[in-house]
Amino acid sequence: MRYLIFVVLLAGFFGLLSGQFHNGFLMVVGALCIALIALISARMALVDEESYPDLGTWVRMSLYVPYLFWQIVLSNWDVFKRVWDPALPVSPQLVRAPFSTRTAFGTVTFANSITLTPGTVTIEVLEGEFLIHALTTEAADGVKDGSMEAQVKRLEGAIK
Amino acid sequence: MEWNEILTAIFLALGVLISLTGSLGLLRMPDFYTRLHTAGKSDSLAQTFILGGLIFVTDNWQVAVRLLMIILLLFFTAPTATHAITKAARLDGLEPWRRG
Amino acid sequence: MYIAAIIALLVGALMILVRAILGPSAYDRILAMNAMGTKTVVLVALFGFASGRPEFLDLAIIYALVSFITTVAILKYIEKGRLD
Amino acid sequence: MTSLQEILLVDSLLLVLVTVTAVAIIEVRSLYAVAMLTGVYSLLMALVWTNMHSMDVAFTEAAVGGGISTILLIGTLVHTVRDEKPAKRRLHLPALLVTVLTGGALIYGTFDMPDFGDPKATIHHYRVPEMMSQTVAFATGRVGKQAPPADYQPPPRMVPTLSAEQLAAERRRADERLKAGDHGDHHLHPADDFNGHVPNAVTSLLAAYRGYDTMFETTVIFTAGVALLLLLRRPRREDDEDEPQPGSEPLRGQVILRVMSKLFIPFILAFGFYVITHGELGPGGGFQGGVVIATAFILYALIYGRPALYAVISPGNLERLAALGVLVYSGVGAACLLLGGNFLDYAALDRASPGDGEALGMTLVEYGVGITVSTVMIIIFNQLAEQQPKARAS
Repeated sequence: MRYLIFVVLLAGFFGLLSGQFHNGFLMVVGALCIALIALISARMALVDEESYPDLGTWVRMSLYVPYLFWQIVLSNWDVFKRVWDPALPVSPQLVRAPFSTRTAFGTVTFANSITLTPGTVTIEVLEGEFLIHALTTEAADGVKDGSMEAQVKRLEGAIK
Repeated sequence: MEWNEILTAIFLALGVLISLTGSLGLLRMPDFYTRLHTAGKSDSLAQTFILGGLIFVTDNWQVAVRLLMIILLLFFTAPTATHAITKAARLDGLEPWRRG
Repeated sequence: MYIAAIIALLVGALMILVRAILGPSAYDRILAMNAMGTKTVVLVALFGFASGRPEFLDLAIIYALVSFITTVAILKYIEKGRLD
Repeated sequence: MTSLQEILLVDSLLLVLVTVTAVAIIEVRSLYAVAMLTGVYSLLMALVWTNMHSMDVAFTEAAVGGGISTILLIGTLVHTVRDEKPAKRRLHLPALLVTVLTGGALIYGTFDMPDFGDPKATIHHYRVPEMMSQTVAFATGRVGKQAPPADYQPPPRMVPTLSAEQLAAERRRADERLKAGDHGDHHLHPADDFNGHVPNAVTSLLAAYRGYDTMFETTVIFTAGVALLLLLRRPRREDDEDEPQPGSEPLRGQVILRVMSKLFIPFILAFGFYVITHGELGPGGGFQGGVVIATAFILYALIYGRPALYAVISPGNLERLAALGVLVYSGVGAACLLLGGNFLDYAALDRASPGDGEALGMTLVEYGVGITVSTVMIIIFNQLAEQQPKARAS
């Protein structure tokens, strides 16, 4: 099942790039390429629950992305104001923020979301907590209040 | 100008403004860790605006798909790259700057 | 419109370049290189649209896909002192 | 449309950026910083090529400069030190003289060149209008050969293989099919000249017109790989296997990098294969695609360690594949010869439909190039990574 999603994703990527659906020759070559990539990926053991989660997660991802995008816009506005401010009002600090995501994919999504929102960068993923560099105190508090974590947990879905 | 060109122009202007802010931040911020905040991330929003804005002026689905693809890919790879640099810097013993 | 955006972004690239040359630490330079990579993606797309040949976008995809590998290599070099 | 002044402004900005970076690369003493600045330089050069519309060169610059060259530079840093020795600064008069003279001669040479953007320049006549008109990708919605501009006169030395009537009939047929909605099948165009079937003029130049040249370029890359193996390979000993090599274990505690690379390696591979497969349709081809594929393998080696890479593909197989790529290229040439054509005359592969033959031949050749380039890149990375870092200890 996981492998099927993987191959569909890969074939979709290749097909969208190519777009030559009427050209039989290129379609055959494309199918051979997909098969070869699937073989290489199997040999490398790339396809597992860490990187290619179940279908449900991908579906819920489409809800998560708009939320994340809005967060990015909001915090960009904050950084925007500070960069143009002559006084440069920043108070950088290192903070540790606990996380309780269960899956590796969820943890990575969470960590990357923190990095994507300006004002906070995930430096390290430790046991059960992130080491975060925050540009301002407000940004640091923003991570710890847990609203983004709740969204990521929704992305992970029910416990299996 | 057609409506879609105006829309694109607005998006481009927004994107360029954000991008310039990021570049300015890269110059103004006091140390590496603070520069990260402006450089890597403002750019990811800026490229979303610029590439997203370009979608309005193309009537070719393959171009639109490529633009969307680039936006999506950068949303995955940009934070990964930022994380890798930061971690390398920390391992190398670069200390964060503190005010005062 | 496109040209105006390109010129503005090139000015931004100049600022990044100043940071890349000033440093002071190697990581500032890596960061500048990374920022320049994102700029290049956008600029390539804009060049393509400005000249009416949007197939330039394939080039932007390459950068979007592979540019983060350099940073992985740097991390590995710092952590292990070697690349394998 | 964009005016000449705007283009000049963009060009001058790019020139300033590139020059400043180049000077910085020479001046900065930290090799680590130089590696990064080289990356910036390569990014800027890709922009310069893009600005000049030389897509394939920009593509190569992107594929090589975007990932692999900086990695290889860092690999070189492993074997040396992080800082250059401070150089003695003194004026070397003969060197200055030679540089000034060469620069002056080059600038003097540009006086003979046509003005920038001059429509009367030779480059805008001769074969170029026809070739440009067939370099159309998906952007126009009409993949395949387009008719040359209405006022275009083919140069007298070029004799089409079909007569004028045959050519006109073929063109009419193609246009009818296009009108009927049969877009993009680039094989329906007539074999009126050496590159009548390949939308990307650069690929047809490289693979057909300059096919020998490209074949020997592939051989040069193969030779470079062999030479590097001979120079850098550690002598293998019997007890080498069970002795754990320092630093060869995977990166630990890197959940982000591990998950993301697992997610991305297949897509990088897919993009590399796409570039090779569609080399005749859009920018790119075997060289660029091969480098992208190699990047995916190198990323795997970076995350999981080189032994893991060897478990996926053994060094011996890598070397065999590198040779196989050259063999594929020359083999296609030989097949054309056996089927009654000239060496690398792809039309001979499919007499009934020469266009399909050319498409098949070029795709095969691109794959040959791609196999050699990607495996040689991986070999270079492996050899750089393998040697013990001696210089660093001192």
